Amino acid sequence: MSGATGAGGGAMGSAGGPEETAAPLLDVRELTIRFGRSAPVVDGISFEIAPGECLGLVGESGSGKSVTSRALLGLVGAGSHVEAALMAFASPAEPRIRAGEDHHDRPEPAARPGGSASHAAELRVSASDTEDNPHETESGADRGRGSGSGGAGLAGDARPSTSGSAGSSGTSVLDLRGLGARAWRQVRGGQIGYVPQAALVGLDPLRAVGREIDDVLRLHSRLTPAERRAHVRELLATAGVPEPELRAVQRPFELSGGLRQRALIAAAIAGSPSLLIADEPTTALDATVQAGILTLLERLRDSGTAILLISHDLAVVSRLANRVAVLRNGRIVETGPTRQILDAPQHPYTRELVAAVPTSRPRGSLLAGSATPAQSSSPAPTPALMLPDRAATSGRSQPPTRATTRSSTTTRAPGSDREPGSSESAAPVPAATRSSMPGSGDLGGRNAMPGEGTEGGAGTGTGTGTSTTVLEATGLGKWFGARAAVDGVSFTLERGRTLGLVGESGSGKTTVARLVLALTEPDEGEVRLLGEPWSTLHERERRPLRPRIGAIYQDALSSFDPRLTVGQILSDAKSAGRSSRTDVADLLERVGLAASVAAQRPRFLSGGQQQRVAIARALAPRPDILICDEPVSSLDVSVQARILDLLDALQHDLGVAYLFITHDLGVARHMSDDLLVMRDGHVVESGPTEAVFAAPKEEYTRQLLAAAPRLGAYSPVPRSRLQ
Amino acid sequence: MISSPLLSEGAASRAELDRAPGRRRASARRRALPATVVIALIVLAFLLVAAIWPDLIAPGDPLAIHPRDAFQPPSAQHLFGTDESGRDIFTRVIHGTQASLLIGVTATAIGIGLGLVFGLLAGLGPRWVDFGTTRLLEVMFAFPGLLLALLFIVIYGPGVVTSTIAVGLSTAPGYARLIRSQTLQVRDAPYLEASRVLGRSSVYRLTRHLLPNVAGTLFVLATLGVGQSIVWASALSYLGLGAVPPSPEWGAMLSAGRTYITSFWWMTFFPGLFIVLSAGATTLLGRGLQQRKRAS
Amino acid sequence: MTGDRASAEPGAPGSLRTAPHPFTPHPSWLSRNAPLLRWLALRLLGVVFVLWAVSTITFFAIRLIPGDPAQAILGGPGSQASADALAAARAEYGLDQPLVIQYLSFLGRLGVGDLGQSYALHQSVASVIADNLLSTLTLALAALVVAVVIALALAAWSTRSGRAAAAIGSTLEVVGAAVPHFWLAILAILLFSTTLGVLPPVSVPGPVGLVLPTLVLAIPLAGFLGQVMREGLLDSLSSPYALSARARGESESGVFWRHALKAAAIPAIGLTGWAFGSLISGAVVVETIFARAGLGRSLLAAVQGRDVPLVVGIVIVVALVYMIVTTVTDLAERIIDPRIGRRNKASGGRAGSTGGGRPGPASSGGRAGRSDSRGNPAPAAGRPEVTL
Amino acid sequence: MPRHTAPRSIPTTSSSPTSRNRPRNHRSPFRLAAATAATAALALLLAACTTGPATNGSNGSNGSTATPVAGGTLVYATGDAEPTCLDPHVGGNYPQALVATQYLEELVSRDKSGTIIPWLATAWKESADGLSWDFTLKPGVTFTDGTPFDAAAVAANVAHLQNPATGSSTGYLALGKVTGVEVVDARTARFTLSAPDTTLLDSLSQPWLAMESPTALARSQADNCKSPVGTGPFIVKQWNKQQSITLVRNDNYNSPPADAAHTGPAYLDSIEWRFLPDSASRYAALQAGTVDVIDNVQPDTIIQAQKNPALTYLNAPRPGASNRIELNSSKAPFDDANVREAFIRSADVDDAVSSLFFGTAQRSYSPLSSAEPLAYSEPSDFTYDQAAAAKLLDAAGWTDRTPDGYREKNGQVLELTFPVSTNQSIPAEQSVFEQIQATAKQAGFKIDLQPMDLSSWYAALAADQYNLVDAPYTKVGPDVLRILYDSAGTVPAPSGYFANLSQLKNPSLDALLETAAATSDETQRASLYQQAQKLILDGFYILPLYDQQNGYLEQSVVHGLRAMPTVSTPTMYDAWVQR
Repeated sequence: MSGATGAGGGAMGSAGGPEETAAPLLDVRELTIRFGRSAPVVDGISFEIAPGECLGLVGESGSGKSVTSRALLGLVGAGSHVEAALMAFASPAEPRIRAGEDHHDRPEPAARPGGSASHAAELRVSASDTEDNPHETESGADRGRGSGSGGAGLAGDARPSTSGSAGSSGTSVLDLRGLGARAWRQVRGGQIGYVPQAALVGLDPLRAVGREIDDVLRLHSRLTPAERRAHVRELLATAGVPEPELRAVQRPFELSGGLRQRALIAAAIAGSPSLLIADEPTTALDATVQAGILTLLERLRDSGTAILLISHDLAVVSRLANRVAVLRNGRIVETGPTRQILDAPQHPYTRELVAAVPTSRPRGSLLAGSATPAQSSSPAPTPALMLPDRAATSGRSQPPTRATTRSSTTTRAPGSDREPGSSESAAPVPAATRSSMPGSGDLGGRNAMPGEGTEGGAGTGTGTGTSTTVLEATGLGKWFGARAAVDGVSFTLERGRTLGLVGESGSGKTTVARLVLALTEPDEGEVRLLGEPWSTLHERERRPLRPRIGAIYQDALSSFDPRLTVGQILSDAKSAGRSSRTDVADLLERVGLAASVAAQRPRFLSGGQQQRVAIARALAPRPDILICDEPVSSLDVSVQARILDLLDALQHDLGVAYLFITHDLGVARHMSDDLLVMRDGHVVESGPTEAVFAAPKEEYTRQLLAAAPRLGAYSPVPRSRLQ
Repeated sequence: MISSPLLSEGAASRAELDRAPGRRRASARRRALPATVVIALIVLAFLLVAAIWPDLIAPGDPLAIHPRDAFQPPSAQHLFGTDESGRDIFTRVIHGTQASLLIGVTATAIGIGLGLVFGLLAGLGPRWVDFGTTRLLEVMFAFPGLLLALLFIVIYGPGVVTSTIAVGLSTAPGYARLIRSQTLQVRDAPYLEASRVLGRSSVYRLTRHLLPNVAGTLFVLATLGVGQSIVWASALSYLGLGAVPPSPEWGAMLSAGRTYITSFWWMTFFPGLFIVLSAGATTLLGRGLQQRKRAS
Repeated sequence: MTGDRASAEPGAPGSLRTAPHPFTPHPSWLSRNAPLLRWLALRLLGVVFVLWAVSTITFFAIRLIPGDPAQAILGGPGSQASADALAAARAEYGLDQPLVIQYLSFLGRLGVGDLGQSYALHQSVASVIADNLLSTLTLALAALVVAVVIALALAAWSTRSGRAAAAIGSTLEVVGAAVPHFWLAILAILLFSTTLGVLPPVSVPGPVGLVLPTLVLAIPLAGFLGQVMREGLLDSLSSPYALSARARGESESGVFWRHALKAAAIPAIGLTGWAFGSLISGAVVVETIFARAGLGRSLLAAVQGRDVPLVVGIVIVVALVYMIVTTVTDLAERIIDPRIGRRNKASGGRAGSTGGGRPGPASSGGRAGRSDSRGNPAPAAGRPEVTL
Repeated sequence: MPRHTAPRSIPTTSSSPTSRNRPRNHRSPFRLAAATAATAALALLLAACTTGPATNGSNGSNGSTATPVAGGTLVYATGDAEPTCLDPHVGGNYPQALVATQYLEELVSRDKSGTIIPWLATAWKESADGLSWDFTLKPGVTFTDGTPFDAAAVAANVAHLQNPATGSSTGYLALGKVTGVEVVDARTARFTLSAPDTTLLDSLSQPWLAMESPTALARSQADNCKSPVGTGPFIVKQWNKQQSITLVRNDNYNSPPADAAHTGPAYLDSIEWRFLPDSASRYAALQAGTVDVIDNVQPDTIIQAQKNPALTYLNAPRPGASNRIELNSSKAPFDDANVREAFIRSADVDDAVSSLFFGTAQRSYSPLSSAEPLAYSEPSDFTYDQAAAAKLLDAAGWTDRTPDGYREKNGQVLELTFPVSTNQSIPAEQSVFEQIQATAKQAGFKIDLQPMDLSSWYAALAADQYNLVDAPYTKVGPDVLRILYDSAGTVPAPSGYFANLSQLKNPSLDALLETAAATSDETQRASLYQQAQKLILDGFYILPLYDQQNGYLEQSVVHGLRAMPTVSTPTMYDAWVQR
């Protein structure tokens, strides 16, 4: 099929006419998307994609990435208004697979006069939706309830208006603004493939995977069922799915996440479209899996399929995209070749994003820039002043090689609140914590002598500092049935230090956490807390000790009692509900949240804020140890950066020891003094973080490191773009 | 058992659906009540008044007979007409509200009470208790619909009390199963674990977190249940196994008026209408609450 | 959803159930369906157990009835049976035996399908049931089918035709669910028989006699089914996989028939057991009003006449049928959605009991993408066992 | 036209005008489909059909002038309880009589005027001392199982009735004075009596004393209850419990009563005898043409039916006792005559009857049915007078009042248990009771109406758990008084039923009735019965309401249906249907 795409490419080349620069496959001008009467979610963005090119659309939640991708499929959803000066798609007149239904949409001018004439053909989407409230968050658009019928209802009468008669020249340019329902159905899957964001739920749980792929062929080809069956197997194979014939008959729940994603890609390319829209194709996948998927997409790109890659993860984008467009609050703030964007980001926001990527940012460096207090809802007393000293004075030994990177990245820019509509504090928390509030004072005080606190903070890098062991696990083992979730895991954790625990899902990280928290009894080995027996105790005896060890989770929200307000949660945590309002205020302040948040319910906070509340709760009983189970995995990169900074600062002030569990090597490297690499319940490798990263001993560790996406793995920009 | 399927948390994902768009929508939803719920509330308010102070709406004795103006069609002075003994049907229906609602509520209370006992036992008790209780429920479920009720009635004889208990009894297994699954879900909820990590005693977790959260759903179940209980109880009265004429219980009125259906439709129509009203209103309200609960 | 999360938690025991190791070699049909078969076997055992329990309960329950059973046996119109007549009856029915013996012989007779003699009908209970079972089952089945059709049509229409339709649809369903059978029956007779005169008000042989009873039984049921199906449909239509289907160029009706329908069917199927229960209860009323022979009517008569053996017999038989129904529907569910068997028990009771106590597939499918309020895939879905 | 109920249809009649009166072809799907659309057209048709066969509401048998059509099935829907036994010897209640009339026959019958006429017995002769009667039997009559009908058969039947094991109640009481039957010869049966009984012929004319095949009687009672065998025009073919009884024509029938309209076999091929306890369904079924004849007709529907040309009402009040409420005088509070009178005075029956029966029922002031020539009325005893009632109760010492206005006497509430058999009284009647309950409440009576099914009702009576009861008792002739009010009537019959529910034990009354029964002089007999009735009425033992309502609504396609002048049960022998 690569041959086929090649032909398509050729056709397009010829379509381009004489001039050298290939005609863009997709040309979007001033695309604006609004829901209801609210402010536009996407605000006049323009971009174009050349055949065989990969454009990376980077942005955080709510930046309007997904909505944009939907607009290109006519699936924006209910009550939406999509306007554009131009939405031209150079579609091959003849689909590379013969279309099932009569495909020749007779070229007519868009039925609505203004349609193609006026430069803003507004597509009203008839809502089959029961509610069409405006929603700006990505997830809001995500719901896209009835969006299909929205598509069906698109300017119902409008027939596809194509300039140039079909067939006569190699390509005809489709005006995506004026397409009728049937025409859209031809485009979707047939000419524009879509790899949905929700990799794990993007397949109908009740149907065999093969059927889903088969649908595409059924819709866009005249193949006989038998041929299709064969083709489906081919496609699965192409998508790198092992044992395709088995997988084809299996249902999604029988497949791993990676396989599901591959199946989805197989479905997306089944119609051998000339453009592939991949919306967060690797989110929520393990590093190695992610790597695999990216390689696959790479192959597709190289075989001539243009890709619109949408991601919040710069690292992912940098791996694949020839060019990057940085999207923020529905506007493209910067666009250009990947290399240029990464090396010399112009726009502050871009810089910030780049900086926020923890990958290969060693311990102690700061990820998040500061925000102008104006935009942060919570009082952020003079952050700018505090930060540099901290960054500078933190006497942590850094490999000189890193120095450059650091300086380049820690350059502060007048960044601002990254989360539209949220009151996520941009205040770098150290400020808050440093500011000598009574709360913080006594916190620091009771924990250890301030001296020790800083000392612990400072000494962690070298590990030479005199530090006491707060947590000690010896030969932990836990079996579920025959399978060993954890086997022979031993480690020690010292006050004020961070032990990183990395590994892919199923490696037993979480089980270790549960064992350490004494939520499950080990079948083997023992956990000692502050030198005292811990795992061996009875829950009753354990209870008085519990305040010494806290935990924060990936899904902070679900760890809050839905009935309680933030205030209740915190006072609850501090002293079983008997603590005063001021305590709560202090706690909130300490994690950089406004006291006003106390009155709210967690579910109405942003993810970052939720995590902050979780941290505040964990700190309330003033623990010596904090178990952090993937605390930032589901957060946007900039938010993640600030949370990490917060944790860093808190540790520095309070000398809390972290057991930091993550699947993200970058985060692990950034956060931890020592590293523990787990696989299938066993510790594969352990040692000082930098050492492990510098010279991994084990093969598996090497694989992990290799798989980990990092900035700077640029893809060459294709010729056509270069001049 | 005869609880309604809506008592289930089926398709709970609507919760996510409503939650997905995030705080903005959720809060919006918090403010605006759906029209249906508003209507339901109005109807219920009316019924409540009718149940507590019937004389406010319909002064007069529901049992007072005026043979001379029997079988009057609905008119100005007899809104719903009169029955075979010249009793004003409107008055009877209004005064019957108390009996009917009481039966419905009591039955639901009995059902939920029993359900609570078994459900919590199964949800919180040790494995073997759970096993035992679940088996017991399986058995109870094998008496589908009114069967349990009828069996109960054949043992203790017909009457208002027995029929009420019977309905309650036959709804109990449904509630029990739901409460059990609710309890199990809440018990495994991360926030309970979090509370444990904070070193809270199991009693504390039970009383401060688990029970209140289970109670939340319970309320919804109750509202949804009352409607069905009313319908079933009235069905029993209609079959002559519950309240007996001349008591103005709706089901009983219906069965009395049934005789005259071909000549005097209003005798059956209005009591039935009120059954539908009350059942429908409670259901609508319950659904509304469900949505709101999920929205949050 | 906590259930799901728990089960997706790599360490949690749930995960072993939730996701098999993807590297299973090509398995035979048998081995692939081994869990299903095991479940079926267990289930059948359960049926036997429940049946035993039901008959035991009823047996001892009727011993609670005040008064001398022998008296009841001879209780024709106002019997004043002589002492020796009573003694004879006791001997005949073994009532003079100790309770245990009676119980055992009761079970024994049950084993061979002997349910005793009806007091009122002077006829063996078995034969009474035999005469009536079929007509009731026919009625119930017809009603079920009609209800499903109505519910589906309504849900389909109202989920796809805008807000007004949705509002109308759901209100209709709620009202339908709230209408008592007997009232509906009366109105139906009034309309179709008395006013229009097109349908017989009492059952007559042949399909015509079935129309009104079926309708009356079906409408309230349709109300319930509709409400549940709507949930399923909405979830499915708004699910990510529906989106990706559309993105593949699937038409709306394609999405509806290929994806949504199945998803909506699951909770509905789960309801069937419950539905059967409500249908039997409805049959008590409907058969009485339409003077249609059937279990329901016999049951009512038996209850009114305190005809204990008949009541017990019918109860046991209905219980048996009920369990057959639920077993079949459960099986159907598990075949349509194999995850059910594997899903965390916490997330739902047996199908049919309270109707989809367990979230339907659409919900669990839709949930993962949405559960994080910020569009990031939920940890539940986000961190499956990945082995590549 | 094809009938859903007919085993086979009669095509020839499918175009008969009356068949268009009502849509009845429930088979044709087209009919069903088109039905709703065709409603308007139907309405027109109905309007057009006002020129149906002329109907004379009183004595039914419409169009008896037309020539009978043989064949077809008649669907009869009864609202009476389904008998537990089809043999009226066992127990013996009206539901049994209703259906038994179709397949069993008696020795004698009565004509409209009330004179005894021959049936299975062609002649009879009372001995001088009145202690023996000789009956000459109709020759050549055989039971439908082939057993010949002869004196031996008669003897067997009497023996069966008097055998306690049979559990006969009505028949047993009627034969109270019969000591046995001698077989004089095959065609002569001699009844021997313990005392002269002028009412023997009346008694023998009742269905409960019908003649059944001895061979059949020899079977187990269960079998005999399922399919009793008689000499009647129809044969019990099948009994689907709780559904219907199928009766088929007895093709070699040759023993119609003297007043029958024709001889030889019946016209109808078969009768479907359906049990439709619900009066509304019953009437709806008649309207819809699902059934041809219904009994236990609701007053309001009678009124309606009279407006409907397609329906005819056949009014046939039952003989014997009037419909009355008995006051159980055997226990408090009704052991006190004042309380009885107080109750009767406080009960406003007239309004109830007029409002509920729409003038279809006449208020009765007599223990006997107006069908009985010797009925004596005493209206003055039953004037509605709350004041008087209050006075009487005060006199009786029921002076205290409960909060809700009921009277009390040393802690005892003035409470009356009133078991109501839902099978034996139409809803309108139950409403009458409710209204009495309401009016009596004003006087301070607390009446507990207890609707219950027949067997529970019998049980309640047998257990003497009642203060008030309405028990219809149908018997031919004034001798019913003896059964209902003779002290002997307080002793249960083998079935356990005792007829004297007011538990009136008055030697002088017994004597009166005794002599009346033995007196053959009409005038003297009349006065004796009058005294007896006066005594009962003045003692306030009963509250007469109205005649036992009994009537049949029939489709005008039904012809020749008549009620037996004996106990007003319908006979289908002369009936035929024209479709």
